[in-house]
Amino acid sequence: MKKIEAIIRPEKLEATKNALVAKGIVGLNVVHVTGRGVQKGIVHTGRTGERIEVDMLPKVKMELVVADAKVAVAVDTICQVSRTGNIGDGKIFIYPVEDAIRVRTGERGEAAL
Amino acid sequence: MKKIEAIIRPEKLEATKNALVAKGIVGLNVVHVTGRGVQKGIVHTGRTGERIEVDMLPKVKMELVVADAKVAVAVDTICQVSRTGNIGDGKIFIYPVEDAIRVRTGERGEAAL
Amino acid sequence: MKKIEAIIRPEKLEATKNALVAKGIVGLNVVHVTGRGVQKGIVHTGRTGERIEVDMLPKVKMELVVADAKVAVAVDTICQVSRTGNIGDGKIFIYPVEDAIRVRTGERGEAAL
Amino acid sequence: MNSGDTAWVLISSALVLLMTPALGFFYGGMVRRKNALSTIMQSFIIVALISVQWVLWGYSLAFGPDIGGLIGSLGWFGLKGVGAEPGPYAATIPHQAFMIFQAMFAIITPALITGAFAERIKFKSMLIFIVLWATLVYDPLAHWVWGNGGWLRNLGAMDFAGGTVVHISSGFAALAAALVLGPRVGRGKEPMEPHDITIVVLGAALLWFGWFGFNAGSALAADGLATAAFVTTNTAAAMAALTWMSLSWLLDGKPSVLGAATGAVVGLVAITPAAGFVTPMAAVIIGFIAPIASFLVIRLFKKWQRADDALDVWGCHGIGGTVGALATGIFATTLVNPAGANGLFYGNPAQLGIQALAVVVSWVFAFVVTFIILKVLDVTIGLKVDKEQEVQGLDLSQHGEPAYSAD
Amino acid sequence: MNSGDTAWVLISSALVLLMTPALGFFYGGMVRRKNALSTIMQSFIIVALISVQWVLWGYSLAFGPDIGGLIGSLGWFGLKGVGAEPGPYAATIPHQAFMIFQAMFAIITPALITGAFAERIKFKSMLIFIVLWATLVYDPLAHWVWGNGGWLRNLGAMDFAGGTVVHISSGFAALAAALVLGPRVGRGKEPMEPHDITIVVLGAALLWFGWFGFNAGSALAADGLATAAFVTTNTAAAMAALTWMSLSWLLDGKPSVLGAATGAVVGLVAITPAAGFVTPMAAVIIGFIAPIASFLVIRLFKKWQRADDALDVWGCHGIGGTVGALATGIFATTLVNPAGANGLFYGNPAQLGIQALAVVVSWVFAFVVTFIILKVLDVTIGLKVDKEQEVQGLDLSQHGEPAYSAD
Amino acid sequence: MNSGDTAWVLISSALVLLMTPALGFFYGGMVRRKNALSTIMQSFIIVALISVQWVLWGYSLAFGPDIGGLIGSLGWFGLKGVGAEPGPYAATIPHQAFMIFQAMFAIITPALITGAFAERIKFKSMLIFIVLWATLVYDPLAHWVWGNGGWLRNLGAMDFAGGTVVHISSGFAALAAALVLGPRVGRGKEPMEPHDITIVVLGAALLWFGWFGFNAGSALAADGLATAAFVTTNTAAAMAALTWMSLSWLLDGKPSVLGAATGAVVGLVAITPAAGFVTPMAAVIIGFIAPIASFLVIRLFKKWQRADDALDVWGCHGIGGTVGALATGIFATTLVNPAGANGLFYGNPAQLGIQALAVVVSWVFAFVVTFIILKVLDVTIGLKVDKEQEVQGLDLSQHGEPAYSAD
Ligand SMILES: Nc1ncnc2c1ncn2[C@@H]1O[C@H](COP(=O)(O)OP(=O)(O)O)[C@@H](O)[C@H]1O
Ligand SMILES: Nc1ncnc2c1ncn2[C@@H]1O[C@H](COP(=O)(O)OP(=O)(O)O)[C@@H](O)[C@H]1O
Ligand SMILES: Nc1ncnc2c1ncn2[C@@H]1O[C@H](COP(=O)(O)OP(=O)(O)O)[C@@H](O)[C@H]1O
Repeated sequence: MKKIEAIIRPEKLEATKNALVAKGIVGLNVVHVTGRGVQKGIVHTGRTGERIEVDMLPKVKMELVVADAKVAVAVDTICQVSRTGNIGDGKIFIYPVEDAIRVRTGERGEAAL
Repeated sequence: MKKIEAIIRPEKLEATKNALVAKGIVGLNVVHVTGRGVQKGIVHTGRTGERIEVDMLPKVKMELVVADAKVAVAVDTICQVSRTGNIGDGKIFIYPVEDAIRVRTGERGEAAL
Repeated sequence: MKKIEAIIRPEKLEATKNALVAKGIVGLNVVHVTGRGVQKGIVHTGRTGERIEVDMLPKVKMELVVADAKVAVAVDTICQVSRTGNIGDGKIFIYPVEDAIRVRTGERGEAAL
Repeated sequence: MNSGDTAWVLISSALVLLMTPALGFFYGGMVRRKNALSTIMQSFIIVALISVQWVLWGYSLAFGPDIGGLIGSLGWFGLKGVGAEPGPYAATIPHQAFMIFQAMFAIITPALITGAFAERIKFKSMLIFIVLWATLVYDPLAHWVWGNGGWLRNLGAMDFAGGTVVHISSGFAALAAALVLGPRVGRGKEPMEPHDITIVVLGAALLWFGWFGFNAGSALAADGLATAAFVTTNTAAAMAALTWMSLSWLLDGKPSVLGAATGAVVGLVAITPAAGFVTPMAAVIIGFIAPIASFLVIRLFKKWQRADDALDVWGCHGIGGTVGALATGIFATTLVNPAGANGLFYGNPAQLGIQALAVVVSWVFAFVVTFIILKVLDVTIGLKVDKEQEVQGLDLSQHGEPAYSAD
Repeated sequence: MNSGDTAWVLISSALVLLMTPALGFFYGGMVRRKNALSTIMQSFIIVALISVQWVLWGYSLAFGPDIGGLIGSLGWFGLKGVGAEPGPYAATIPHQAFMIFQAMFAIITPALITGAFAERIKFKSMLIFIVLWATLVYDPLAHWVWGNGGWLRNLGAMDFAGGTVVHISSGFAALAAALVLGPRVGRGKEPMEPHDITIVVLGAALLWFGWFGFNAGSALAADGLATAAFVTTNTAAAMAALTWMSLSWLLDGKPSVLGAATGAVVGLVAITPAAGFVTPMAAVIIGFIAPIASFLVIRLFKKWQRADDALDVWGCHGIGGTVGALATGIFATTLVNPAGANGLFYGNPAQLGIQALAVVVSWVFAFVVTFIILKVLDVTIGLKVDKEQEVQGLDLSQHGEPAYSAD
Repeated sequence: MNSGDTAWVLISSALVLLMTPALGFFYGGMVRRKNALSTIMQSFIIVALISVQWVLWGYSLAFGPDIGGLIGSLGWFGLKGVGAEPGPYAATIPHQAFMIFQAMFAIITPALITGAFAERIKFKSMLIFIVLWATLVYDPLAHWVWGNGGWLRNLGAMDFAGGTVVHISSGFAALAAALVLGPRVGRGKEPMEPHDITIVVLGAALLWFGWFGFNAGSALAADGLATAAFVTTNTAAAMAALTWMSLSWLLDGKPSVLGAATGAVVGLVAITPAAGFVTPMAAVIIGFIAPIASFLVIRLFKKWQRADDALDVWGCHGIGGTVGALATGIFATTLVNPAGANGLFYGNPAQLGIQALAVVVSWVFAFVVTFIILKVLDVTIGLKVDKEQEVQGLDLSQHGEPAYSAD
């Protein structure tokens, strides 16, 4: 089992989620975050015209734990769907998972997903 | 040390937190997330009666880093308290942790928890 | 590659972020969380003077994935800048990362950071 | 007919109309996020519901031709005969102007009760309850106190703008509701904090604004009496906001904003029956006493877990209205209002007795009839949502709409 | 000159002024978070824009000395000759009071259209459109229906407070706008939920409050007629809120809060042309029919993906205004307003014909001229933001300001 | 006694009352989330505080029997002799109506200053400051300009609704406050963005609405003069909103919503002293000049890090009020108000001199006395919360209540 964390553009969330379902990947969580990367921040405007540089941009983080066999397809799907080709498309990180438990039944491991 | 991520029903948060304290597990963080799983989404109603299917449900994610010895009791406690037996009770995931540092003192490892 | 999760005081975020940039560490995400630790909670006041004990305090969690070589400097910088010396300064946790992918280009590994 | 008086009563009616949605925000900010919209909706829909009830039969029952001092006849059903000419209640304005001004009072009174129901009542049951309550409690009580021929009016009970009819009746109905409904899930164990105190203040501010229509409009003319009521209203609200804030500061170390907003409302409640009968200095005193009474009662009452008067309607309106009605019997003076009577401090202790009688009658009548209506509804269609729905929150379970969405 | 009438028209003007920002909140709560501020801004800035347009040339075009029944002359440009003495439209109030009261109508009408643009129009293009629309659609239509010498007025068309001039014109302009602008990105595929229904209710409540000025103020005096309009206004709004809520309940199982708020507005729209001509019981009927018509039209129309009338302006104002204008021809009675005429039910079927003519003229005129203005703007400066800006949201892309910040 | 005039002054009083909580929202939206409630509270509690101060001694000091042109006596302490009959200031309304209308001005003036304190003042010190300031700055200045016998009034200074008394006094007090308190922690280094611009717009809209009472109510009658003031008020606000928005657009590429809202308020400020003396076209000019002046001053002043006038009170009210007071001396005409005087453009340059004198006197008096009061308080009880409390935010540190909760 691996945990996939994908930080993507908020406007791509809907499409990405749907594409994952199409590939049989349902379970996931979404958190709204603000992120900083190569992409330069955004400028807000004050009332007397002053520039307020905001270095953090709104992004969404999708977190999904999947069986090892599904990692590749999940990563590919996310990349494909949420890519715009412009800086700021985001990152995917993959982490090891030691165990998973379904709260409702106590099932463990991949059965819990 | 392990990191435990428990995605549970928001209404169970209070009780779960209290139960953990009773077992001596104090330190943790809580994030509000929206999650998707087997549980089918929720239907919101528009003003002309149209159904708006929302596939993401509000959940809370508890994150706690605990000494290896406490993993079992934490998992058991969370399962017990936040179980309702209905779909949507949530998941617990366990991850390896390489190190922990207490910002205040610089202490490392389990001493930092 | 490691993932660094630093839970710190919200009021230290701005300074910590800037200090990291100065050390060449740019990419990161920020999530608002509420946390519980040794630090005792906060007391809100009701209108008839009753005490409402809130055990969770607002904190921010910074998440950054960095090359192994940069872990030490990131941790040191965060500790230095966000330390006040009072209980509640927060924790840093370090996790293994198996892979990273840049959504825009498909680059993998440290090249994706 | 006087155009100045008509303008004043019409704008006052608009001001009082605004109070009920304002109440929705005052209450809505105090509940948890998951119940914000349903709480606001309770007030909003009551505006609609009672507006219709009132033009159909409510006005006729309350103010129509008297039947034995107890109730108006249905002679004015559907506003029959209620037209553009002055009616029996005000000589210088159209009868319909008086009718619509009174409509706004009939609307806000049941809306006040919803604070006791908050976060757990079935929407459908609430609608039915409100129509029954308006018809069986509000309309008769309004007739007794304000209707031509009403028995309390004939006894000489004074209630300038609704201390008994509006505040005691809703406050004691709230007490009955709290008892019948039982506590919210988790009450006393989980923190149930107001989810947005800024809109509580918004609501309180709009209530204060609208209350000028409520009290000064009750003069039914733009004259010295309206002005006097305007001044006492503002003074009592101000004094009460300061007093409640100071109490929370003294007893807990911090001046509560929610307390200041609540105090203002309690001051407005307490001055309501007295507004057109007392001096500004009496208003200072009433604005000082009422929040102390409410504060202490709520503080004690909170311990009584069984009765979960979620937003303290009984403490604010029941107690505040009682203080105001009695204070009217103490501070009233014909120097302010020659058409009124003197109170205790102006040499007429009997007035205090009459006021006390009206208070006790209102207590008992509102409590008992409300209790019966609610018990009947509870047994037949059920009052409370089931536990799961309550935990999910009423916004989603009753209306299928979250108040706020993430995007 | 009458001080009561003047007070009433001035306060009514203030009430109607408040309606436009209220509309901003009503609309602003219905859009997604990223467009909240820009939507509120559209209404707010229209208050500023048309206030200036009106005192410069708008008032003169609409109400100035008649030219052939079609338009006012520019003789009153810059309020020349519009002073403190009564003018030709109201004998008991200053001419400027009539002018400023009418200004508020000229402001809210184009603001209503913005609901059709929502979430995708360029701010600059919107400003230009609004000035053109006010000058080329609103001012002439107002002249036809309300101006001395206006041809529809001379035909005997009755529009108490703006069913044709305000609601049909904005509703059919909205239809044209929805067609010219095309749908929002993601429409029909992504959930586009209202981001904050509490401020939708706030907006609806303030609209209801302000509408008393709109309708009862249109009597231009504080008298029995103003009172009658006040009562029908409140009654229709109430009935319509209940009706819409019930429809959503019946058809979907849950009573919609957004529906109740929308229903109230539709009821207010429909009673607008009828307010000073019909009885309260007719208002109950109008308040029952209008939301049913709007509800069904919107439900059917939603399927037509090409026209994305984002916040249902056409369904609410175009249809609601039509129902109201026709209902005026059915329920009007000289018992309520001797200066009016009888409708179908009071023995005068011809009035319904005249009303129908005024309705169709307003439909066609508003739709066609709006369509042309928008097409011209689209070809020249462009109407819609580009896709990236739309996805980012108008708050940031047009104004550089997020509505809400995290800290 | 005239019922129309009385209705108008009473409703105007209610409108002005609403302005102070509205100001709380205007300011509250501009601060960071952690200070939202405390900022709103500052305005709300000042309503309560000054309402009581005014009926006790404030009104008597400001308007009571003159002592040497400098101050009113305490002869009207506790409203002694201020009753239902007309008083010396307005012949057609009850004396108490004039008193309560003026109360609302006395309330909002100190509340305006709180924008300079925002996000760092101790609540307790603020309460004490406000009572002292009302007594030592507002009451005397109001007496000089408006009181019978006041020396500036006797010199012929014209201030229709409070350019000097309200806006210059609060604006220059704000400047002193900014200097004495020093900057907020992190100022100039951290982004300090408004946490909710929607409620800034809500506040601005309610201020605009209430300002009709402020300015048109100052006619103290429902007549042509009130109407004229109503029209100039609306026109200047509108023009100023457009102007400020355009400035931000020109200089930064994007039209600021916060700018439009601020511009409207500055326009309202600037027209305040002129409202009942100038033509609508002069209002267009005033509405054009004032926001340019404020905008530029704020832009320059922002660089001066030492003085952190957090919400630009000095730039908006101090400068806007100054522009308005001087413009009155330029554009005033007896054609609009025969009881006034002509200004420079109508052949009376002397009036501009008198206005300039009143302006400078107000600047100096407000600045110096405020500075002294604040320095004394700073040395004795301390003005600023400590750094930790400031970083935590005033909502929690001063009131123990978060504005918004997560649940
Ligand atoms: N090292 C990192 N650790 C965690 N998140 C990161 C890291 N680098 C970037 N991100 C996230 O990815 C987002 C996009 O990154 P950015 O470098 O701007 O674009 P791109 O990935 O297209 O080069 C950032 O806004 C941030 O949320
Ligand atoms: N694969 C997964 N990865 C991460 N979170 C998941 C995953 N599957 C489910 N979840 C989270 O757990 C919640 C409950 O899961 P669900 O499948 O609906 O119920 P149950 O766990 O009772 O079968 C989801 O709403 C989501 O937040
Ligand atoms: N075991 C833990 N797992 C995850 N987060 C923790 C843990 N312990 C503490 N935290 C986070 O760190 C914050 C500070 O911890 P606390 O124990 O109060 O102070 P300190 O680190 O100074 O001893 C907490 O509010 C919480 O957010």
